[in-house]
Amino acid sequence: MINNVENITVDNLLDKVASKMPLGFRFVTMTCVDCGEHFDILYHFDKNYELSNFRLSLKKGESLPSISGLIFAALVVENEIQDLFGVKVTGLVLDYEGRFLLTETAPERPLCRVPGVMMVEAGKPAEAAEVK
Amino acid sequence: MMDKINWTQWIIIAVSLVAAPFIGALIAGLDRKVTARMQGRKGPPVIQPFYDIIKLFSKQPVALHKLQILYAFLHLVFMMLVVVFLAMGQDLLMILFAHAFSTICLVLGGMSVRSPYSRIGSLRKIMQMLAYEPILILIIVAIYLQTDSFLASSVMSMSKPMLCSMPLLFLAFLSAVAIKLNKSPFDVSTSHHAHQEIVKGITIEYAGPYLGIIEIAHFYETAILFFIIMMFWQTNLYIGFGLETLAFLAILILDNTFSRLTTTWMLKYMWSIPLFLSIANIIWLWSK
Amino acid sequence: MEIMSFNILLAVLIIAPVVFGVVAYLSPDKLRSMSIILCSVIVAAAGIMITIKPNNQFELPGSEMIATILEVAIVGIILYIAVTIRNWLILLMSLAQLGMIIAEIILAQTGHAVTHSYDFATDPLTKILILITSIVGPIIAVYAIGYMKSHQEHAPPTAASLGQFFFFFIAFLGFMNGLVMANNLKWFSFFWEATTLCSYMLIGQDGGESKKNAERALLINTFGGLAMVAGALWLAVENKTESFEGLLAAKAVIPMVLLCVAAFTKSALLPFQSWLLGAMIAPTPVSALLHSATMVKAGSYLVLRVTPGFHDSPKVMMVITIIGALTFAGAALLAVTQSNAKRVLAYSTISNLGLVVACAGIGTPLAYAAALAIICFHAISKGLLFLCVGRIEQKIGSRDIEDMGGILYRMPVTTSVALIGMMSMLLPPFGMLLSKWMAIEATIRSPLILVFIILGSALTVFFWSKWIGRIQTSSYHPKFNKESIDPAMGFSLITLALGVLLTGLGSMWIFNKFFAPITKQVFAGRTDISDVLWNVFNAAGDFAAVTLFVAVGIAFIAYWLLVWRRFKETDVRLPFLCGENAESTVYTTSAFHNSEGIRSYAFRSMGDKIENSWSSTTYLKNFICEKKATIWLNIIAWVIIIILLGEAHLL
Amino acid sequence: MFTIIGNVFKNLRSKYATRLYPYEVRTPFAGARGKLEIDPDICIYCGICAKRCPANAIAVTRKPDKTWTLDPYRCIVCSYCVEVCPKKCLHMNPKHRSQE
Amino acid sequence: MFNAVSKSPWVVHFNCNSCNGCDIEFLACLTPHYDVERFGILHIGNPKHADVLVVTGSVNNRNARVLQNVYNQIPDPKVVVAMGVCTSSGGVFAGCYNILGNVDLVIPVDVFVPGCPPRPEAMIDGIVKAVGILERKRKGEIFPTAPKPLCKFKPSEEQSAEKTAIKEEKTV
Amino acid sequence: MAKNTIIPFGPQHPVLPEPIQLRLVLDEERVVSAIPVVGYVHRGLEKLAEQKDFLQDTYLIERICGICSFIHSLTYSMGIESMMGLTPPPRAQYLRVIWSELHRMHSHLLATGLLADSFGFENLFMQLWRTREHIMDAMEATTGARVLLGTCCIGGVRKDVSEELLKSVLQTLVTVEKELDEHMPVLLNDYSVKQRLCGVGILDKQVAYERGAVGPTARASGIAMDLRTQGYAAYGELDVEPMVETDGDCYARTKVRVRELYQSLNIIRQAIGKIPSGSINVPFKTKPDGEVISRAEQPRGEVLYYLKGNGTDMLERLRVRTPTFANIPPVLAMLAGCELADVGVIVISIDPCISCTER
Ligand code: NFV
Ligand code: SF4
Ligand code: SF4
Ligand code: SF4
Repeated sequence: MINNVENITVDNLLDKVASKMPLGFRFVTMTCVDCGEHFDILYHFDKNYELSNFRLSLKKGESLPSISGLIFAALVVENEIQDLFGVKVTGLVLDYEGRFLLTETAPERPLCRVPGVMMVEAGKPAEAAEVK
Repeated sequence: MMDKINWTQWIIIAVSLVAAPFIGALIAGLDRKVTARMQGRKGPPVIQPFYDIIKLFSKQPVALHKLQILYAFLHLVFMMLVVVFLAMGQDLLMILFAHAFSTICLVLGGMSVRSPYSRIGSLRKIMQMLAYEPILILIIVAIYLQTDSFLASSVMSMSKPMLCSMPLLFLAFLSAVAIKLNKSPFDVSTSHHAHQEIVKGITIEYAGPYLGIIEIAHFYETAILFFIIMMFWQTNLYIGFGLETLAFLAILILDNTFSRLTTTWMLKYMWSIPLFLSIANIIWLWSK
Repeated sequence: MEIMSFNILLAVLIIAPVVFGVVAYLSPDKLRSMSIILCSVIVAAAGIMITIKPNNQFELPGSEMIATILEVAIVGIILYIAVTIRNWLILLMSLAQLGMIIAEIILAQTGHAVTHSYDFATDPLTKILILITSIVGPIIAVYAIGYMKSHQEHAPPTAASLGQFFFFFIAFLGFMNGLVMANNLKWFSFFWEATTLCSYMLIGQDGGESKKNAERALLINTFGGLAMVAGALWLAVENKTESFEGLLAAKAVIPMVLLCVAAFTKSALLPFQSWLLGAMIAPTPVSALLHSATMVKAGSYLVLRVTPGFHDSPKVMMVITIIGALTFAGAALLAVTQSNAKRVLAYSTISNLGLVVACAGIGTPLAYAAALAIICFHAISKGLLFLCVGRIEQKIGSRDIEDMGGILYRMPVTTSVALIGMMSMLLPPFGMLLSKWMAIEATIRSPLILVFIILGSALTVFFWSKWIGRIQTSSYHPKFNKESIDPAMGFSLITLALGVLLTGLGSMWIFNKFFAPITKQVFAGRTDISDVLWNVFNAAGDFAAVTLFVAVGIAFIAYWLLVWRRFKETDVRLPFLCGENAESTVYTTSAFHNSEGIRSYAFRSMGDKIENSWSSTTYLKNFICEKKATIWLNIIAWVIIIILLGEAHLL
Repeated sequence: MFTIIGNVFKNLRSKYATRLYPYEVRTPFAGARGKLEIDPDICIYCGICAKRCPANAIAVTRKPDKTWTLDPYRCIVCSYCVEVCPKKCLHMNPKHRSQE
Repeated sequence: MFNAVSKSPWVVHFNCNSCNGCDIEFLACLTPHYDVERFGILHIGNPKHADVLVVTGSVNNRNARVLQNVYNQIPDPKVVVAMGVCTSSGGVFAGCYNILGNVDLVIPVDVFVPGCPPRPEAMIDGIVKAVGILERKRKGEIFPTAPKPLCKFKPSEEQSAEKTAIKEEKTV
Repeated sequence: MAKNTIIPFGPQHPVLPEPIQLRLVLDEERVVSAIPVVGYVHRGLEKLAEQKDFLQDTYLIERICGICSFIHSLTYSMGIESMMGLTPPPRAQYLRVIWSELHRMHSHLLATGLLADSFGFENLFMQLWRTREHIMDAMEATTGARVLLGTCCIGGVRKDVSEELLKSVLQTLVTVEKELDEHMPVLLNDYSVKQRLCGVGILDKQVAYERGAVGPTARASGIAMDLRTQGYAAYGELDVEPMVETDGDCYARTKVRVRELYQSLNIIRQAIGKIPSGSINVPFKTKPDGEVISRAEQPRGEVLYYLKGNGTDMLERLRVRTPTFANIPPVLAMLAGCELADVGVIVISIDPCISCTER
């Protein structure tokens, strides 16, 4: 479904990413998906409107080396992933320490799936407001 | 000397002190109305500034600390003093000083608070002063060259309209007025309605009645500036009034056709073209 | 009341400080303070007494000889210093100086008769300077007692002893008094060199780095000394006179110009300003006394002394005026770029001295009166400001203006006093403004000068208001801190502040009562000069002064009634920080920048961390750089000086 | 410089563009989504609208009595409910809510 | 006097959490076609000068304190106008993890303007209403947070007594 | 020497229409460093989208941002459609193009207007927004809403537009074009505007590429990149060229927008000329399953949706990478060394949309 996916590992991540830029690829973004046991982290690159992706599967609890040293633009999205998924990203150029989008009062790791709980009740129905 | 003031002069002083802010407010109201019309809007009523002032005085008096407000008072009082001096036809330099100190008080008030935006605005205000003050002084020099006197009242003794002998200075003066009224492209230190990178700049920390005081001082200032414009055609009040209208429109058009430029640009501009014009005018007068 | 004759007063004024200086040098700490205070009282009393006495003259039998010996001695000392510090330029110049003195002696021996005149005299101009020296001087001396106590604790090991410091400090008062009263150029040169020496020793007080700056001061001032001796020699050879009286009578342009160059060095006008800036390394009382209130005034005094005779050399006068005006504007411009408080003060001093010289150069009565007024008001205000800065510096450990935010709360007394001092430099109704007003009105006929003066005034306002803005910046405090001040310092600060306030508030009155008559006296019998502005100015000034008082009074009363009394703590708001103000009512007094009462300038920033906002003041970095501007200004000034010399030669 | 001046004078000459809203009300566009209205008599209280509403703005009860409640302070005026209602008893009134 | 307060409401606008829909509609109110300056309204940008706080969007964890600060900096009397359903309930975002909810959780609100986004006309209505409240607040009246009435409908058969009356019955 | 000035620029700042804080360190008025502090508009919409069904999500997704809402729902729909293998009918595709371009026009007018406001040209702001109002009217007439159109749905569009309405849209475009002809010279040639825009906030091509700039920001730096040329929706049948400038300063960015305004005019005209008749959506029964990336050209640049479905009503993951998100690192490069007065101008010149960025 997604074309041009190459699986990579934490160890060769930096090399792989570094090899992309000289080929004229533009860093588009990263996507993190919680797959239960592990996170799928996708790195999207673009050249001539053609996406090419890396897929890194990261075990929960493992930390992710930052590519922001190679590609400054990754800084924002890495900070976001660190916030929303609780993935520790190491070596960030500018580390917001998990306070990029969220504050102390916000829930932690909101985008992680909690096993068992698939859906939180989204919003209250109108009666709730009425009762109040 | 105080004892030498007769009762007519007292009345003149009183009337001008009362009338000046009204005139200033009216001009401000017209300004807003005409600006709106220039932008294709209906705009507020002409007496809007009066509503604003009354409203400001009915607000809670909040401030950052007490010292700040003293400067607002001084700002107003010095402005009023300028009006008194003008009404008395006093020494022009003294008038200029009083005016400058009024502004300085505003600056000091802005700088007395620990608010970065206010302080940046104040510094820019000083830059503005640096930009327009030489022109004002040169106007005084020009008047002196023609009348051999520093007295404001001596202007009336000139037989020909001032504009005839100082046309270039008049143009330069219009730039100065635009700065004083914080009009584009010179609205760097504060500005009335535009959204600025330093928010409200120098007046940002004044609120409620204290802002009202500053606004009133601004009305005084507006009245003073327009009075000076009128003085450029001192021989005929109607023409003077016409001149004033023209100047008013010119400044509004300037405001509406320019973006806000930077402080650096302002300094460079004011120290080149208007200053050059003024000096040219002075040299011309000098050689006459 | 002839309790003390003029001669005795004169002697007291000149000799007593030197004697007390020696006492101070020899005695232990306690006694030293006592002797300084005693000396201060005596000098102040004598100074006041001599001013209320009518003008008088004094001739010392054999003074020629004494003066020459003293002069040779002092040049010898300088020579010696030059040798020890191995500065060949100074050596060369003092040798030349010595040569000229000897030439003069030889001339006298070979029967080249020189008309004698009295040696010392008082006249209104002298009296003003005596008043300054003997009132402001002692006050600063008292301050120095307190200041030096803690200064010496932190001074580097290379520093000279307190005894030596106070010797030169006190003795200087005597030299200064002698200098202003001397009519004979020999005496004048002696005192001139003596003040140079004092200045040198005091600048180098702390040893190390300061020695270098002292050396520069010595170098430049020796150059001035050289010019002065050359002038005297010329005068003696060509015009057969060696007194100011003779000089004025003979209208000798070249000596006058040479004397003026000497004056420029001492007053640190452009292009000689560098030594005064270097001198700021000295302990603050020194800066206050020598380098702003008194010694540097010797230069402008000299110009004021010699110029009234030269109205028929308008070109020379014009060039002098231009140098003054250039200095006024240039130094103000440089002051804008400075954040070091003492350097700002130094530049401001230079700037004001420039204005005095410019006024002297204009030479109309109004300008002359303005010059007198500036000398007087400036001395008090600037002395006060230096004292304040010294105290602030000792307290906060920095002389950077940027570090002075919030001191209004920490040291309310000193800061208020400093505020008074600064306001007196630029706000009505204080005297400085008045003088500037006069200066502008007086220069109206020479547009070039006027442009300089306008620019200078604008820039002056700029740097002062920046500074005032910085030190009064504060947050809301329910109560002010209690400030503990060393009694000696406190006394000086308060007296001077009162002085500033009183002279400031009464500036118009003082002007009409003192400066105007003096000027009239100076210009008495001069029909070639008329000053139409004079009367107008007086009338306008009166009206302005009265209304100003009324207005400011109204403002204060209204403020007190409407705001001060009614202001509630609940009306306090935090500053606008784009809505990200951090917690407000946390009171801390720990680290310096947090001793701000309500921590209102804190905001939340990256990663929710609380940070303090800060706004620095502008130093026009985009427009000017001190170094480059200095070079350009110096070049211009040198060109003008060369023109001046050429002009003088042609006449 | 002064490139906009023609426009300025044009504006000065011509009437302002302002619609004097509270005094003169413009007729809304046909089909504008102003506010959601229901014809309670046609409604069968099936609750489909309530289930589909992306903002949970509708509550439908059948017991104890039939009510259809809209929280206008929750409704995002998307008209999705109008689309899904089997009885087509919902419709969008082109007037906006505070204009009643 | 002259009801001056209601004739010169100066507005500060804080975009809390909005999707910009309400924001741009509010800005559109300033522009020639709507021109709220007719009512003396100035978009002043500085809470210290403002009388009216216009909020768009719901409150989230980070901006709650900002909203609070902005509100506190406005001198009394002041009113708050909440534009859009986000402000009144969180709108479509209710239930997002970072949304705290309606604006009146943090500051008292005087007028809620429903709609997503409300039309400029609706916003003008809201501000005009708020301005009336402003004047009354100056006189010392105290206002509770504005209500958010529900629209409740019942089949009209059941309403035997008044058949037509209840088209839109309002309850709090 | 003097300490540097440290100020927060935002979140509540009149120049910034949206809350973002730039922690500025200034030397006098020159920016030494700028650090963005975000999270003021973070809602957590990605999570909520996983909790609503994929049809409701259309409306939720629209509300990521009120300025570029239509293209959001369009991209989302395209993603779901490709997951489910649907092809919307051609009329729907054309309508999508028309609305997209109307949106782009209103967004560009808005952005340039705000830009004018940020450098203090109030009048220009008013005039541009006045022109924009015509487009808003056109949108309201065709869809029923001014801002959040709510007309894009999975499988097509929800609402057909009658021929008359399309004609009236053309009519509107004539007015708009006339007014654009009047205002665009001001934006492009006025002395004072040029003073504020030319040479300010320069982003050179290399930096733009390295920092991943997109949209007008990238195009102004000489990177020819416009996803519309890839021919999604009906763009394939229309004439679309990326508008490229090379200077990379605020002026170039404005110029790109101005040219795109005319381009959009042109595209809408083409589309209205070519629009076929027929149905406007396709029915479907399937549920989204699998992973897909969907991209489209927003007014501010490329938006990327990553969608992951699992065959149920709920999506498993929905991730949005909006153009402003990609443009934040470039804007930091532009800010370094600029004047305080230009900070607002530079930030607005990339036309930031924080609510898109933070979702
Ligand atoms: N264009 C656009 Fe968006 C999107 N996606 C983005 O930054 O406006 Ni609110
Ligand atoms: S879907 Fe229609 S019929 Fe069913 S409850 Fe809602 S409005 Fe009534
Ligand atoms: S219009 Fe939309 S939000 Fe409103 S009730 Fe219907 S479905 Fe819900
Ligand atoms: S109410 Fe609607 S338009 Fe307004 S901010 Fe909320 S979602 Fe956006």
